[in-house]
Amino acid sequence: MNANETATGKRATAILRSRPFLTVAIVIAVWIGASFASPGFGAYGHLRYLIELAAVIGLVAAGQTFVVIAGGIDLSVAAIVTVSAVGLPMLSWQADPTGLTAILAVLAMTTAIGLVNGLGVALLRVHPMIMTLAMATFLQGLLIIIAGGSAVTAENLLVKWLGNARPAGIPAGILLWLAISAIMLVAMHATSFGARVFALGANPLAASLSGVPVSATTMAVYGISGFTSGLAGVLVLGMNGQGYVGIGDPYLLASIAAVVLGGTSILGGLGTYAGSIPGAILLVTITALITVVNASAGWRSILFGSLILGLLLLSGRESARR
Amino acid sequence: MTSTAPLLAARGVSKAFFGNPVLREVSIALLPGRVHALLGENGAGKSTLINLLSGALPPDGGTIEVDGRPVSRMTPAGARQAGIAVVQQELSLTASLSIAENIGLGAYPHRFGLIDYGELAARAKAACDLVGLYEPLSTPVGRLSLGRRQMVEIAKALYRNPRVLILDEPTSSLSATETKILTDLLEKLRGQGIAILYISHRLNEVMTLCQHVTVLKDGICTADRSLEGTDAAGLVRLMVGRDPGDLFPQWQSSPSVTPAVAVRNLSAGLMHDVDLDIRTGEVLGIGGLVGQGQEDLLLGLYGAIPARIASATVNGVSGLPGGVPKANALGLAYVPADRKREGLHLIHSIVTNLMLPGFARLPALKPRSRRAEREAAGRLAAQFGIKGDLGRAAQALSGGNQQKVALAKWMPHDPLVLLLNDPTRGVDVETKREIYHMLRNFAAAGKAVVLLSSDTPELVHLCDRVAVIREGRIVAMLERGGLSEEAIVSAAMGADRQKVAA
Amino acid sequence: AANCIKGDRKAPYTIGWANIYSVPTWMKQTQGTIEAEVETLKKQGLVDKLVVTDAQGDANVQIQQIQSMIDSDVDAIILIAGSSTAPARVLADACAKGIAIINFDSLVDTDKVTAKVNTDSSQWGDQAAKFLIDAIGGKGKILILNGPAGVSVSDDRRKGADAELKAHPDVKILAETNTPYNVAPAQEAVTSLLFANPEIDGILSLGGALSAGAVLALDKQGREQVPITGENARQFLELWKEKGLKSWATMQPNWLGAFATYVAVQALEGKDVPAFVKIPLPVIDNSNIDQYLARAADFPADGYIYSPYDQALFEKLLAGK
Amino acid sequence: MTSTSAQQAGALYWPVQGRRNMGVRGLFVVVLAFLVAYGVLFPGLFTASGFAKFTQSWFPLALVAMAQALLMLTGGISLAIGAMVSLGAVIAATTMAGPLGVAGGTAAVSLAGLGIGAMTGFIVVRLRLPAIVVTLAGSFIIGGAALLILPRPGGAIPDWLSNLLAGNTPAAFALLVVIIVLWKLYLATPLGLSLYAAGENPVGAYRSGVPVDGARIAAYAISGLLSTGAGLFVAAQTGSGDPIIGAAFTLNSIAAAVLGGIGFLGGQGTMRGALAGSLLLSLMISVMFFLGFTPVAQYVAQGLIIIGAVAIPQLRKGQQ
Ligand SMILES: Nc1ncnc2c1ncn2[C@@H]1O[C@H](COP(=O)(O)OP(=O)(O)OP(=O)(O)O)[C@@H](O)[C@H]1O
Ligand SMILES: Nc1ncnc2c1ncn2[C@@H]1O[C@H](COP(=O)(O)OP(=O)(O)OP(=O)(O)O)[C@@H](O)[C@H]1O
Ligand SMILES: [Mg+2]
Ligand SMILES: [Mg+2]
Repeated sequence: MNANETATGKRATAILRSRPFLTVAIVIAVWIGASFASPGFGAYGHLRYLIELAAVIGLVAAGQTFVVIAGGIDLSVAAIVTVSAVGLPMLSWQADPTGLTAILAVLAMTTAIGLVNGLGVALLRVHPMIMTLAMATFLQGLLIIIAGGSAVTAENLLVKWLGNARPAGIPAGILLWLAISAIMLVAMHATSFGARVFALGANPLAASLSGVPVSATTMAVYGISGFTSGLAGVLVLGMNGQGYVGIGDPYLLASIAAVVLGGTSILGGLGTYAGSIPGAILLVTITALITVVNASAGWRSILFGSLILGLLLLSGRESARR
Repeated sequence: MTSTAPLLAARGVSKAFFGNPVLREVSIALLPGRVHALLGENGAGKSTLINLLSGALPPDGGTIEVDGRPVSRMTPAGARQAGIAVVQQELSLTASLSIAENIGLGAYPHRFGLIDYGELAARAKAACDLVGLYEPLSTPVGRLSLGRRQMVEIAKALYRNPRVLILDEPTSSLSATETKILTDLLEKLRGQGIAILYISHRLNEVMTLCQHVTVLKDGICTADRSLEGTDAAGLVRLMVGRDPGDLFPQWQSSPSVTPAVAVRNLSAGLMHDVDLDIRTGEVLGIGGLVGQGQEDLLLGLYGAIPARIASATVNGVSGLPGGVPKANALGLAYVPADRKREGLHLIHSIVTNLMLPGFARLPALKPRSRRAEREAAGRLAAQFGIKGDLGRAAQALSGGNQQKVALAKWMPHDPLVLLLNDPTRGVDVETKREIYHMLRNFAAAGKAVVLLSSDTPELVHLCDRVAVIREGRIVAMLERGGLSEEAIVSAAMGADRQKVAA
Repeated sequence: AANCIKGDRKAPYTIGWANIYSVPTWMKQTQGTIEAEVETLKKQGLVDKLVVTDAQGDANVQIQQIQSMIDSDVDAIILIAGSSTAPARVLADACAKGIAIINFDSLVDTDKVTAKVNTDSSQWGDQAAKFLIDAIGGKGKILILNGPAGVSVSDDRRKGADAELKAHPDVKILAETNTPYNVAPAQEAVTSLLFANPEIDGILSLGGALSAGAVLALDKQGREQVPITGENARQFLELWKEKGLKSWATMQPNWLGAFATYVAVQALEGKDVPAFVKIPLPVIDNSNIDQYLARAADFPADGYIYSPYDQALFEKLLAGK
Repeated sequence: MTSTSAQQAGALYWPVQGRRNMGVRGLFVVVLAFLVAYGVLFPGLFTASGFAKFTQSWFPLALVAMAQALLMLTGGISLAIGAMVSLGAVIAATTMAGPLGVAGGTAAVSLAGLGIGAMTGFIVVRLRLPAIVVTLAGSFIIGGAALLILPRPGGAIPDWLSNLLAGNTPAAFALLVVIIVLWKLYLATPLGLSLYAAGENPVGAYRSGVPVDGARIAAYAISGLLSTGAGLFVAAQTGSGDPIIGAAFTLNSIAAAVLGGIGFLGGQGTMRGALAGSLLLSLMISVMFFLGFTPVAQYVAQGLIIIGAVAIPQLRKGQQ
């Protein structure tokens, strides 16, 4: 009885001290502070909009979190988002009025791009940074060919629905994010696959000697990253009504920042997507905050950096490794 | 004699990690010209004590004294100036630097502010000669086997011409031959009036080398006395607080004729053209000087490094496994020697470490049950005597306990062939006994064990046969009847080449 | 002869097109006009080759590529600069080699070029401000949307608006933002600004994609559209019509590329070309927007509907009329 | 006595160097092939001015690659390299033509680099915050400062300095040689070699008496100096300042370092590798130009080249 109580107490303090929780607390504190300064900022509609924006970053960060935990990094996510958002309208063929087939086709393509990344990292032993940077470069070349050619307005019902519908008052994008988050968290923390990813990132040599299928796991995480980036591209297309070259650009740094702000170690092996979720929300919140501040571009940039640094000081101690 | 002041001493020092006391009011005094043994089970606090003595950690209470004077804040640099050198249990080497640069690290000779490579080469060479390290000084340490790295670590301590030399399990991955070199050397240094603190789980070494012993149990000093008139059993009694049984189990040889693994003309890494049969029901020892290719033999069989063969069968399937997952599926399991780099995920909890081979083999999307994992890990921990909170990161475990985790994690999978690379490295005597029993029971149950060991008595008392390896070849296959430490050592040295050939 | 021209180069010429970044749609359209012009000039035997580089947005790489063009001895370089200062020195080297240099769109602060061809960014800002202030009746609260900070073009457009804004102290600037010239970031910024500022009377936007983003932001929040300035981005023009906006737009015509190519060849042929060819800002308003939208299908959905051009226009511009 | 000691030094020093070359041999071959290709495609490379221009376009990338490699050797990283380059450029362009003059301007640039670098190092090392986020935040702060100093491209560098550093002189190459020699000297000091130890086995290094924190903070300071120095050179090369000129250097510095075999975990790789990586990135641009690649082909080839430069040596290693 007594022992049970202390165990619960221990778990409670562990949760209270955890990075994801701290990040959530910081987000809420920033929201409260900002709505005192500018009442409109804290309006329900605005916060909902911020979360909708965070959904895109959050989707990209889902794959990125997997990759980073596995000890890699994916620099091709921005290009994949763009390829998805620009490529999808070209696939909207008449036969399927819902548009689902086109979405599935695009997601299959972006997942395949991710798998190629994984192939390069696992089999060619190319450093993830180099492999994914090169992939991003390839995709830029591809974009010169495909972009601007035909109309790229989204005539896809499902895409439009995703970008604009609000079932039960909640934007469909947020619902999509919630669903993907649940799947990702389960895959990460409640399956053997997730455990393999952590093992791979913490010590690839030991993981391999313990029988972890290293190549397959590596390919899978990059495949997931391609998939979630592709999904983010679909969502962002729906929200904007139109895809354009460069639409994915903001999501590279944002996804990495969300992952590390959420407490995942960039060295791999430690972390959780549960941190990247508030990390993404924190990021859009700070961006919105500096947007409404009336100051010169230089000062706004300084303010942005200082906020990140300040929040990091509150939450970001790294424990020693090795 | 006894009135000489201690060169280095700890007076009533205490230390706790995250509120868990590890040392409680421990005192120890190192006298010149004396080899002082520090004994205790895994996790007793030995390494922590020497970290306090060498300034790597500050004590929570108590004082450290050098030449009888308390030092207010000891640091590693200060310790070096005071003539204290440490051979760390977890090696302090940098893989990308050369042997010489590692030996000099933190104490480079310099001229005009630059490292004096001439002086460094000369002094590093002298230190290497003392321990019998003959590799070119420019070799990056990362290319050396664990045993050779251990020698570099020792040379690094000697390079500093210490007055006080602290050795934390220096022989844990050395074979009998290298150990002999080291004990002779320590004997000589003692004669020169150096104070030596010696930690080892190999009690016969302690018996031959040391004059005085301090015993730690759960962070408390339980004995501080002369070794005179004590035998190995007495030492164990001091450590565990009860009468020890025999270290090695009694057993009947019961190998079958059916080989679990049979390879012809295997070449992998340093090994070339090896023919080997591993029979079910036997413990097959692998011996030899360190770094002769023994490890590559195991890794080649395990599918972890590329291997060429003329033919092979593994548990009835022909061909060698093409990769570790396949090897696991065929019932092979491998326990590496370098637990930090190859065996464990130090930043992950002990539970996850213990469960990892399971995660690797179960279907990828199979749901995990944390409770079942905790229970399974708890059972393994109890079986192997792994101490500590299983939810904590493996890096918080003492060296010996880490080794137990690396071995224990395979047990739930009931492997048919265990490939063990120095599995008792750094393991305390009680646990060794348990491991030995387990290995023999394992063999008795009709499975096969390959035991690569640097601990020669282990090979003699535990194995049905011992393959001795030199320069990438099996130079002798000693059967149980002909097993002795001398036979193994001489085969390893190449003394009886003729005899084997005949 | 024109600046930099030594008269020792003979047709057919090799033209180097030093692009800063070829991926955006505006650039792709511009490249299209250049290629069409080159085809025409090839037929006339004046040009035999077009060499294209893409600096991938990096001004330092662009310098290196211009250097390579000099090294391979092209006859003319047409250039959109990645920085208004950085290429100055390498251009001086090119000029000294007698290479015709026509700089358009993003200009370099140097006179060591044959000619610069551009609309007037400052005038752009001025006219936009005039329209907006007029449209909101000389007073009210406005937002200013501008392109990236630290870039001359956006800075010039913004500075151009200053005089008008100062002259109307009743026009209150609620906030200014800098975003890339893209729809999504502008939409995000304006959404937050709308929440923070319940009353907004007008939006001074200095880029077409920015305007589209702003209109979408207003629309998504169900707010009434306000007077807004813009550019000839197809998406914006379509929104204008669809939402019945009170609006005004101008453009940076893509045919600047074709024109620059034309000017380069003219200069090489010994024609005297002015050091600065100022392209009058075409204005789109309610009177002519339908003409633009009628041609919309010929342009990419995320592209720009530029005004028509032909040889006669080029000759007229070059003659300074 | 001295001669035997020198002999011994050589006997240790040169084999050590040789071993370090092994990891980057494949890259060296690729770079050499590109150099040869460049020479064949553009014989003007072997004239004084051709060589000068070629080294000038490589030089700033070489500096930032060194700046990044230095940090990565200690297990750190910086996403603020590009902003530091911009800051160096705007400080140079706003001070040198003014009362401070070239000497004062150079001092200001150096102090800014060392100071900001050391401060970053302090935050990362002493406050134990993850380098990647600290420097990400730093990139916004430093970039903002550059915008405050020079809100739009402008400023000026005295002509003579531009001509000296980036005219038809091999000054850039000479500077690079000096910097490499200084680096070698730094590596030959105990603090320098400690970089590797502090990066790879910080606990062991600390226990060996290495000033681990000091070595890491010093690395950040030097890295800052190299970055703002690259900014100064860019300003001289272009004759003016631009507050966003450095943006692309962040990713390129990392790419060059990783291409050159520098690992993320610290202690892996050599500076010569990073320099070769940066040279490849720079050479690639010119060689593709002279091969007449279209932009699409440039993108595709660029991707293939950087993958190939890493993968081919790896595959050969795997086969052995
Ligand atoms: N950095 C640390 N953080 C937390 N706990 C630690 C740390 N270092 C050691 N411990 C704990 O302190 C205890 C003593 O460890 P120590 O390494 O001193 O044991 P040891 O006697 O050297 O054992 P072994 O024979 O296995 O080397 C162990 O229980 C260990 O888990
Ligand atoms: N002949 C020599 N004898 C002794 N010492 C030398 C000799 N030549 C150079 N040294 C010093 O020894 C140091 C060792 O560093 P080293 O040359 O290994 O740098 P490095 O890391 O290999 O270079 P890089 O990183 O560029 O590959 C050098 O910095 C140098 O100053
Ligand atoms: Mg220990
Ligand atoms: Mg080096």
